[in-house]
Amino acid sequence: METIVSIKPLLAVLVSLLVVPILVSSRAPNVREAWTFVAAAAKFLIVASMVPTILNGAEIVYTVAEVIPGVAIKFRVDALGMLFALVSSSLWIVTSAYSIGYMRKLKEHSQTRYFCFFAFALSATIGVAFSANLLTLYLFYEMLSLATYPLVTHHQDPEARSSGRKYLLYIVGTSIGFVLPAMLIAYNLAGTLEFGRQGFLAGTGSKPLMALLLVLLVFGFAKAAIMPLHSWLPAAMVAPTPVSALLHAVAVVKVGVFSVVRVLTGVFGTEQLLALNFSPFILLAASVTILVGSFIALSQDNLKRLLAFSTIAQLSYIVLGVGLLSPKGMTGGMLHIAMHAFGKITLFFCAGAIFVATGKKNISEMTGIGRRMPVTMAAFFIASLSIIGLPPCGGFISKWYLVLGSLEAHQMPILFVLLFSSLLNAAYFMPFVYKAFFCAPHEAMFKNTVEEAPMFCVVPLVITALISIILLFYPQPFFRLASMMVQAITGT
Amino acid sequence: MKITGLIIAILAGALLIYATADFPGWGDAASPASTHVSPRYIEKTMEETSVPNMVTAVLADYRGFDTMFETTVIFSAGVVCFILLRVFGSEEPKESLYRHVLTGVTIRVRAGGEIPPDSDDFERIDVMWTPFDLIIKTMCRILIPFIQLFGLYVIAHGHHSPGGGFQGGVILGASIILFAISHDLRTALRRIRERIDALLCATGVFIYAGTGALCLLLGLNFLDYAALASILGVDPITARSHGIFIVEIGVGIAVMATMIWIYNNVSSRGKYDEGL
Amino acid sequence: MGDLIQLLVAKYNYWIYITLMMIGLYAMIAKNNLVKKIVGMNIFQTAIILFYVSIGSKKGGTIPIIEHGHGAAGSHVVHAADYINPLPHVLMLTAIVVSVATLGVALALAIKVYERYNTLEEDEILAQIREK
Amino acid sequence: MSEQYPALLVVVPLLSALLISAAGWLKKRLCFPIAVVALGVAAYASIGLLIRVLNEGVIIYRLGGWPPPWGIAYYVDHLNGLVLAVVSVVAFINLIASQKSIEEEFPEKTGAFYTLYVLMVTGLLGIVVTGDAFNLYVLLEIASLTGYGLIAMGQKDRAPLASLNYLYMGTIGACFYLLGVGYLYIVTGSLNMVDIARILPPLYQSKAVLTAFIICMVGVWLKMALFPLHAWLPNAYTYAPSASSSLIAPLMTKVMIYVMIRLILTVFTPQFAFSNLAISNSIVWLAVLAIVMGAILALAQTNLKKMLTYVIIAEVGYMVGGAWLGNRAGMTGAILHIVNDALMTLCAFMVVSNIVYKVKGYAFEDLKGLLRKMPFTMGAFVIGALSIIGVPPTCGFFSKWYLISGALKAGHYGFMVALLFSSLVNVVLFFRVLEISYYEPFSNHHVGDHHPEPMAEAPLTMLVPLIIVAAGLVLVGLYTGDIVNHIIQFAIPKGIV
Repeated sequence: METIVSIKPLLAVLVSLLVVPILVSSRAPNVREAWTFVAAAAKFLIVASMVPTILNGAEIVYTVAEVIPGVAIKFRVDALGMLFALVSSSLWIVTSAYSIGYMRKLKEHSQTRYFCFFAFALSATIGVAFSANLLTLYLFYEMLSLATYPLVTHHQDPEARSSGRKYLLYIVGTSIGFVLPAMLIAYNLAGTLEFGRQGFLAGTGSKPLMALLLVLLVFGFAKAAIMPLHSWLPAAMVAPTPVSALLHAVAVVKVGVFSVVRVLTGVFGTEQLLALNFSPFILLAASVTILVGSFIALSQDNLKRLLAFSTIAQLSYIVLGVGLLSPKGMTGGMLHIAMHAFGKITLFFCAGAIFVATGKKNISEMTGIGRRMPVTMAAFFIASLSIIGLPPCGGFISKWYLVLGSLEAHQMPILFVLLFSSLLNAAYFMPFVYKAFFCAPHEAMFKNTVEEAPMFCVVPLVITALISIILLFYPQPFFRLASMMVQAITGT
Repeated sequence: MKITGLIIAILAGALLIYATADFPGWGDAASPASTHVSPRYIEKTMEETSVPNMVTAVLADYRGFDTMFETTVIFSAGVVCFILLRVFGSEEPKESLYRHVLTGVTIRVRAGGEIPPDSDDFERIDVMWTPFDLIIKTMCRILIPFIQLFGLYVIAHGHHSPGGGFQGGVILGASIILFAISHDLRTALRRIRERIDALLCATGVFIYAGTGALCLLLGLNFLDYAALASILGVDPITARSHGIFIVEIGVGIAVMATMIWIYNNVSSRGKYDEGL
Repeated sequence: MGDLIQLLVAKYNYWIYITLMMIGLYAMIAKNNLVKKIVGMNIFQTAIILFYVSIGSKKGGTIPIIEHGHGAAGSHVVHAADYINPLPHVLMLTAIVVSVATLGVALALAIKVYERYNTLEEDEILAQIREK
Repeated sequence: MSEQYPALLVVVPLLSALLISAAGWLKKRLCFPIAVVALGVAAYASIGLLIRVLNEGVIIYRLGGWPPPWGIAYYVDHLNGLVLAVVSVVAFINLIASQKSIEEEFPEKTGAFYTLYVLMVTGLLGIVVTGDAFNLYVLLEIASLTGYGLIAMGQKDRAPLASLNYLYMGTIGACFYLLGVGYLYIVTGSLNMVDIARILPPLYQSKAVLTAFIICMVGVWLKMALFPLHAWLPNAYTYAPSASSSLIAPLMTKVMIYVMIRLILTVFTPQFAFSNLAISNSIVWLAVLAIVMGAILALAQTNLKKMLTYVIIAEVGYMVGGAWLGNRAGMTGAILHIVNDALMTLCAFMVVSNIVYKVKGYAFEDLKGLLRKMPFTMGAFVIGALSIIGVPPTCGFFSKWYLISGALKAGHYGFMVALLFSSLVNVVLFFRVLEISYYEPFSNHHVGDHHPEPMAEAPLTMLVPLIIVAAGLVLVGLYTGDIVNHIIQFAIPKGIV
């Protein structure tokens, strides 16, 4: 395992920050959006340029400053981080395209602020992905919470205000109330916060203390939306759809899950978790979230809220997979970060596109929309397949590995949970899709004239839909990265 | 409030009394206070500074730095009183009262009206009942020069007898304040204008601090009067004595001017009218 | 009893200053009138000054000025025991000046308060503030 | 010249204060430049001093050339080297930032105001640099007297009374300190801190020393407004003019904290304070009380400035508690927090003075729509708020980090909980302010323009220093490691682990 010192991770983080002043100063929208694209592309290229190194089994390290003895603000790019960074940075490009179409069509106010904080949020996301220790991760985690607040409350109306309160209360409250003390206790136990192969807390404290830390850290990263700390996510759906799409389907929630994964693998270490036999607890929390989330999703009429609850459920797949502590299960969980990201962002894009084109938010008002927006709804169908975990979509792979993992770990209940939740997913997606296309003419609510959303909206969602199909047949490099990470952790 | 005050006061008192148990008795020549640091002052002052009055020597030389800031405290108090109270451009009243000194007749002058210029027969008064007391004024006129002379003596003779800048300065200031009380503030202000007075305050402290800075420029530490020897053309010991004298003068000026300044502002609430 | 008398006699200077200090402190906290508080403040400071000066005293010591010391510098030896300790006096010169300065500032502030509220009774002032 | 820095540090501001007051009568235009030069030189000297201390260790400067304990001596070590740098830099930045507001508020008394300003800085620097217990008292009085004046210049109807109450409390505090010094003098016969520390050990059991310690502490606590001795602070700081409050609020309490730490570390050694007396635990609980009460009272406020003053009271609790935890981490946190809190408070109060300068008010309803109207000011406010809340990478996080780990090491979980609690309360406090300025449309009854231009920022002379300070908050945060490893670590005696 060679480590290469390079400034690339820092650049990857900073590139979108550096563009912020330009965005602020640029008067013309076109210039502004051009620069957004430049930043997104640059970010993606920098991240991508590191992929080969990582695939060769190396690690890229960069230390910014040692702030506390033994703890530095430090970046380390490993397989898992690379996987996450790749997903989010690539999706930023499509999302910026989509935002342009969306925001312009709806003539949203103060778009400059919007794009600035979007760039800001992306920096934080990449920072989380590349952070080498708990402090750095915490730093960027908080940065993300703050950067996303103006995006969530973009409309600045009373509804946004109350949801914003809820958002900040859950996210910042837990991070200060749970994560910070846990971090300090951990530091005083271990004297370091560096994510280790076996977890830096391995064999430092008594079991009760470990249990406390586990609870604090797993629930503390409330962005993972593990129940009962999930209700900020539906509330955050007041945001403009692109925000929901990238942040609440990909960046923010995935940052939460990613942090939890880091905690499980890097802080506690799988051996220790197995030794202490904490796995059931994690699995329980995850399973409950999956099932309850899916059930609530069934009852939703507002499309975005439905997607939100589906997200809550899907996120716990990742926790579940890692919580299985079996190689295949972890592979599946990590893969699901990518698979779910592409699927879910497509769904959100579709919801947004429908809203842009028709102004409709509720499923009950969308009967027969497939005739008006065939492309969008086709994409929606593909993406929902991916979420349910059926071929021909990437979601199938990750779910397949999860199933294998549960078998490997001899956790039959989990197997049941997985299959049953897949049924639930189908149950809340398929009727809508069916009604959209094959409804009786008299109950169709739209004329048959095809009238799609603007190009900027449609192209991105088509792309992401296609990608989530491609991922089934060519899951590289994500699969490779995930399995590398698992190897690194389990040493097998 | 009264109860709490009582409790607090008693607690503090009890604590302090409790501590006195370990104190040396009164006037105990063997107490640490009289044996650790002070003996050097007593025994060495003469040969180190050639000032017989140890208090003056310690005040202005050994601990001269304290004293400089002590003067600064007075100065800042003056500035604070000024900045708090002084009201500029207080509008002239509709009509002003004048008293004809010889007859004691009070006359009203409407705004714009003029009393005969450059005549000492009239004096401005603010209220009808302002008393006119010839005896007091005359006595003070006679006394004040002697008071001031004494003040100068106290400053100058601080080396050899109780006294020094503060005491002398206060006496000088008191003489002017006496003048202001016996006559009225306007008359006193005609003797020492506000601006002059304020400048004197600064000058006094400046003399002190400047002397110290001069020593610093001459290559020794701040306030190390020995450095002045090269300028004054005397041996370092005598230079110290002279240095002490210079700063005492500074202190005197500062204290005098500040006393007057504070009195002016406080007595007339910053309006600079008749005053008390 | 006897030794208590002894103690009192030996250290009555401290008792006096402490009593004064308590009076001053009480006045500062309990009095309602702002100027009375200022008076209490001065009593307090004076008490401390007395305390310091009493530290300096020495039985059989005279004022710390070497008589006809001028001219023949150090011609005759000076014994520390013969002179009282000059240091507390120096310190208290400073303390006196400080208390005078504080007094001046306090009076100026009191005048400002009086100009605004036409009273120096604290409770009346607070009442006026409250009803605003 | 550099060996004269300790003297210059204090003397240059003093002399120039005199020049300023003269200039106030002769040529008003000169006042500000002189002040800037004076504080600039002071800042330069203090930083030079800090660097020299880092290279050569403790610097001793004999004033008047007399050897201590007979003469007064300045001792500059890592502890006060650091604090000196902070004090002088903060004062310098704030001076530049507040020129406009000063000249707007006191057109004809600018000279006197600058004089007091510079004198106060002189006093604060003197307090920090001196090694003589009594000299400290004199400079304390200078700082206090000028402070009373600076505060009383504020709002006509409230400031004088607030300042007068401050004066009562401050005088009691200073007198207690003076008494304590007297008690020390009577048993040791010396006024020099190091000398006292040398003589004290055999006297640790003496009642007089104990009493001296207690009354010194009480006096200092009065001055730093440690709950429940805080009553004077909120009004005094709230009704003071912008320029004064943004000078006094960051510095006065911090300097008093420094004095407390200096008394503990140098005069009455830690061994006496922490081991011989079994009071440190209860004092930490007092600090906990201060933090909690400060936070709760802050919640009850309806105007920004007063809210901040209660935040200061809570912060004082942080530092007192950290210092009294009696272990290295806690003491590090306390000293680090002196630096950070000075900067944080400066940032917050400079924001307030910008707001006051533009919208003539600091009540919550005056803040409506400011996030759009004064984006840079409010941006700086956000950073300051983050730092006070304790979000990385702003410096506030790291001092809090040390404080909490100190609490953990000392096993004092109450203090840890209090710190987390106040962080959460701070989130609420500042988030409330930002919500108002973010959601509500701009409307102002003071200025009266209901259709304002989209952006009306404060003038650059106020804005640039503010932004520099805000950036400083982050930079100091990033360099915490260096500050601790190269400075604070040496400021704490080996005895404390």
